[in-house]
Amino acid sequence: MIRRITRLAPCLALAGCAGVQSALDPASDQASSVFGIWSLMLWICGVMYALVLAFLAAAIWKARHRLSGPPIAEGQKSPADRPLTRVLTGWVGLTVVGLLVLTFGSFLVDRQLALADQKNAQTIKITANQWWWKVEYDDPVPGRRFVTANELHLPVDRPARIELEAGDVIHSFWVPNLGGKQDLIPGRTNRLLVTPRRVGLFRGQCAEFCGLQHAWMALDVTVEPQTAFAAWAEAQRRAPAPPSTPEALRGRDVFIGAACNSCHQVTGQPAQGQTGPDLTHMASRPSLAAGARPYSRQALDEWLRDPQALKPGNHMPLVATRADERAALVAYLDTLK
Amino acid sequence: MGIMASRVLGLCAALLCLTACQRETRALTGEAPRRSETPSGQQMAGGGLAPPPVDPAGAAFEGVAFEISEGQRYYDWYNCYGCHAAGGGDIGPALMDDEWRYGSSIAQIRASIADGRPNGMPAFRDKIPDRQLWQIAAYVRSMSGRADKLAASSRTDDMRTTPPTNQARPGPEQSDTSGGEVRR
Amino acid sequence: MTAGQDLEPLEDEALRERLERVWAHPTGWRGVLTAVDHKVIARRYIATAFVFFFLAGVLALLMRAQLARPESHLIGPDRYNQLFSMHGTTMMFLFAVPVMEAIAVYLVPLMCGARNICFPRLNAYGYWVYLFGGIMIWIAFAMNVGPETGWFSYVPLAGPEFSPGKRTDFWAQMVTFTEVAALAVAVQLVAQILKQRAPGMTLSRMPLFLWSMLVTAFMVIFAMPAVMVATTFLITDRLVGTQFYNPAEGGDPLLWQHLFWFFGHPEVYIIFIPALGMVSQIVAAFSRRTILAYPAMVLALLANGFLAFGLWVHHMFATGLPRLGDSFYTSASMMIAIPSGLQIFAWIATIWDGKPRFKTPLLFVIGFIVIFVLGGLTGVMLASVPLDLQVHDTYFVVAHFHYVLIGGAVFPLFGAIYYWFPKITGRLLDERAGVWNFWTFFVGFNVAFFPMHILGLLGMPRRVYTYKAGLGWEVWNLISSLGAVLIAVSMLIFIINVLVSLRRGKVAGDNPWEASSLEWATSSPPPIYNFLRIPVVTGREPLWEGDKLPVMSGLGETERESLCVSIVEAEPDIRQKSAPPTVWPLLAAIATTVLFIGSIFHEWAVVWGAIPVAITLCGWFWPGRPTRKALKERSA
Amino acid sequence: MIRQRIVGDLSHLPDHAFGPRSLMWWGILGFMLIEGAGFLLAGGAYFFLVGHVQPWPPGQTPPTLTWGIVFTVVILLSEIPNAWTNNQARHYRDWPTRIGLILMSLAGAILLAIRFLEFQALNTRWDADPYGSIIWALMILHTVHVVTDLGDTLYITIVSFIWPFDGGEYSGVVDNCVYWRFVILTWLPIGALVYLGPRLL
Repeated sequence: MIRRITRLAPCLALAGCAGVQSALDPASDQASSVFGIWSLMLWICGVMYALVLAFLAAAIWKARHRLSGPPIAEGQKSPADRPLTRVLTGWVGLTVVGLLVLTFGSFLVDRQLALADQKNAQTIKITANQWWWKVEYDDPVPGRRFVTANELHLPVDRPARIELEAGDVIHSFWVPNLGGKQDLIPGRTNRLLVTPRRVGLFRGQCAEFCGLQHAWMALDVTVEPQTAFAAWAEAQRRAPAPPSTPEALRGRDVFIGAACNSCHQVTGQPAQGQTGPDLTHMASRPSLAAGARPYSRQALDEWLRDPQALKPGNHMPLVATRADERAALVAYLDTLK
Repeated sequence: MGIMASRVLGLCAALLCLTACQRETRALTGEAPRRSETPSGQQMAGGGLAPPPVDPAGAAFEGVAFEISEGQRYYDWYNCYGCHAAGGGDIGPALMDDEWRYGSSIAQIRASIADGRPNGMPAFRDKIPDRQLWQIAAYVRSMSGRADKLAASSRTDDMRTTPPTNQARPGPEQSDTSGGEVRR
Repeated sequence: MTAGQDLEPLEDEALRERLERVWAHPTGWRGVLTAVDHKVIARRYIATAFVFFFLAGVLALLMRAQLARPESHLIGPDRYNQLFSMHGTTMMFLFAVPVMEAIAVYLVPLMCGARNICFPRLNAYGYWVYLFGGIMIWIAFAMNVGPETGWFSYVPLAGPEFSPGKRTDFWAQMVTFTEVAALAVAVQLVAQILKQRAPGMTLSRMPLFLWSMLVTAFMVIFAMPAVMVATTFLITDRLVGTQFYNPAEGGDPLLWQHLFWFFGHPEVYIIFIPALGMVSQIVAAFSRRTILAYPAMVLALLANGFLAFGLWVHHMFATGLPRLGDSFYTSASMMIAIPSGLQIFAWIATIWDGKPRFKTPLLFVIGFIVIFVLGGLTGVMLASVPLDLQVHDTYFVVAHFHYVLIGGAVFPLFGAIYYWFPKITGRLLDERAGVWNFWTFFVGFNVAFFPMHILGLLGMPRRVYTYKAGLGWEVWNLISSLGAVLIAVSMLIFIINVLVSLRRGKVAGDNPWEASSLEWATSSPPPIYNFLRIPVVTGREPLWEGDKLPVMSGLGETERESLCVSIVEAEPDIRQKSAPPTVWPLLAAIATTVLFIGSIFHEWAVVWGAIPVAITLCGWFWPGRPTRKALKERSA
Repeated sequence: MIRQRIVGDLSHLPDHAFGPRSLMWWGILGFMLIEGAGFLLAGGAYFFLVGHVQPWPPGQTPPTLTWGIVFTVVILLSEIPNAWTNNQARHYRDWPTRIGLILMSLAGAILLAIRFLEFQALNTRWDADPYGSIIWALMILHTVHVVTDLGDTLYITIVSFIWPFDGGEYSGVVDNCVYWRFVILTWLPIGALVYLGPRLL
């Protein structure tokens, strides 16, 4: 039933609401179900609202010439008392029916979400930190597990079971096109099931206030065909090609020698820091600093020149203070594809 | 009389304002504090120059709640835990006991972290940016109860291994317990 | 004088003189500091609450300025976080709840036909504590120690590790201040409404405003302790290192959320239910018809109050609680729409069947219906778990609760101000300015907040200090900011109207609206003793019952007294002494303030600070009569 | 000015009454409701934490029973002078009421002394873990009520010796007795949570 309503819904003037971060442009089973209940709600509530406004308008219109006379106190029965009381009863009945429909619909959708098919699901663990996302792809074979940050790739038509944990404070994982949000709470593990049905680029964003840079804590989501996903995952498992230009080589030395590797990890390099985002393939990601800027060499240079200018309050220290060091560092980081 | 009283009150309010504002400042910048990098000339055991016990740059960090809390984070991130644990000491000496071989001022603690000390304390000058050195020093000072009690936080959201930091009380100054570390 | 006798003007004059002597109060500064008259306290309360309202409104304007453009650098994240935290905190704790209680403090004794509120000194104390708490948090904010973690301060973000310094402590202690004040008023309202009504005002003859305040007072009593417990745990976590919210030690951040929302959801109804009472009074007065289905209306109020305690989990659907429990809260949350819907219908039906005069107060009520119903319907949407998971913590929710709180509480409040202003000041607010005030507010409100629904659905989370360009949010944000400017214009009109009308408004007379409840039976503004003689009630609309008001004489004419009645039937029972003016509540409030602020900095302040509090309380209750010894000497 | 018609005279009414007829009783009831709600929520928090901290108590010995039992016995016994005082006040007996008040002040002071010993024997610290935190919180919460009522009783006792009693003061004594009963009754669940909870849960 809800599916049918989903199909009817586009006749609402919501066509202009497509977007990479929109609840009105569902791209997964879960988001579609929610969109269905949204449409149902919109219809029922819309009708109720129209009824109230119509009654109010009628009451005001009716009153336009009856302005004098003594007030009607309690006990002096007005002739309209009885019919109005009856209509009132009817109105309450109507409210109850409307709410029952909505409660039932909501319950159905909720059940549908809870009982969704999890066969063949890809398990992904996401840990939220101030203010970035750590994304770990699980695999039965330990060697095939890999880690990335601030980007999520999902194969289309395959359910993804996302396990959500928090590293510091409460965050909330939310990719509107793919479904509802789920909080990440220290000391707990929450789960979210997503079955993407449409290929595309989407954007998620932290939805629970988490401190200074709550606004710039985004996640780039790519839903892609199975094969493309497999290729991407394979590339993620490999260490990036070693730097070849002298500048990039020097940049690597800066990376290893300076503070970078205390927090960041690059597979294949003596950089095992765990407290900052994994940088193994950072240059292949769509954006920088959890969605703060689209990735480019120039943006990277800007970011390193003063991380606090772009995201004031974030925990990335100013490491490369000299311009030549920074240039080398940018050259090296840009090779991490 | 009334004017006097109101002046005194005004002065108190202004002072209160200043101290509070400083304690609560959140300098959201990565810049290292400006300071004169001229060592005072005291030679430390194991090389390096003893820093002056007072450094104007330290004022922007010690007793500032935000900097101490940032220092607490970086203390963890740069793995000070590895040797000093949560302050109780392990491979490295305890930091919460208010015994200081190399001085207890923030500048001296910063210098200990930056330049390293004999018997195993490495130099972190190249590994930790200057601002973070100051922040960690501010935090380390707070562990022994030397920082402003109102700026230190009570605990972290980890397993409790030490009493609340903001309840710690500084002991009597014990600059030198293991004998002759500072060569005059 | 025998019963049933008509009165001569001369006797009235003599009685008036006697009452004025008995209820005399100091003037000048002493009068200001020692006042215990409920009308004086309430006037201050209302004015203070409106000052906070406008201050928080300025904060909102600043936020809208920042959000008008994407990636704006007008305000940094640190300042912005303080802005929205202060905005929410001020609006909820320092404006909405206090202003509703303030209006009740003014009106409830009058509607009850009483000479003063039942505990006059507690009343004064409550106001001072509220004032000092509000001043404290605003000074802290000005000194960069303002709250930064939002009005619901989730741990661990508000805990000792992630909110360094004293900012959150000031916030938590401000909550304590306002709770103490709110609870003081709530206790008085319960005692006043149950015990000190006019003779003959049985429960079934009580004006709906009294019913709404009774329900509200009970809700305050049961809801506020939850936030007291929550913030006390928070402060001790931050100050002495208790482990309530530390997940690593087995504490749980969700404990905070449960405690907070167990208070936080009823809180919304604590703001909203008084507004329902105001609407009922205004609709009846301007439709010149008693409210349709009075028993159902009373039941609806009770149901609202009762159900409001069963909804708190719908703020926590995204935290991953068990699904079955969630469904229970869905149905409970939807159910609350039934009593609200019933009341809306009854009001419209009353207008329909009445003889309405569309003055400004009624305009605000109509605006209330139009806006609030929309907010209520989005509330129904939010009750659905799956839909809530999409729009929770987005601008959709921001839109929803502004529709509910501004539409549901502030519009009725403005209606109430226009309605009762003549009673309080003796002068009418200007009607033309009122109409302008209404239309600019109504239009500005919808322009500012309707687009937020769309923003939420388009994926904009709340509490972001800026947002990325290119997500389709720019236009809606800009429109919203423009709407905010229009609201500001409306507020300016209101302020000017109030200031001008205070001096040059039309003189109101006792009952300018020909309304029916007891507060209109006395002069405007009422004398300090409220009523020359205690009015007796014979029906639900006392002033519409006949042209002569039945009264009872002999109360409070030789010393300050008020009347206690039996609870259900309102039979006169006891002449209760009423406290004279005194400075002790102020001193007690100062001592309390010292204790509360001290305990932000040092845990032992709770112990040492209790000593001055105890001393001031002794002074407060010290009997103002001759001692045993003096009596003996006198008799000798 | 609306015209008035006198239908009765109120000057003959009494100026005080006991129990639910008295205004102050309702005020005190209001505060008891507030505090009761606070106790209830603290108890709720206790059980919430029990669900998270296993075993309960985590690694400590439960609070030593000795002083807890003494406190419980004494506070239960204190109901005897309390009820007696209540009765004397309701009958407007001057000296017996005063003696009752003195007895109640003594009872409060003794209880506080025992409470001090109880705190010594809780066998946990407030900052050790959530178990310690909530135990301390419950104990302090109840102690505050003992202290408050002791202060109130002392105050009334002093007043009773300096000023002549009138009906309102007798009513106040009765209200104070009601409040003390509340302090006794709330101790039962709180004591159970503090002393029995760690042993049974």
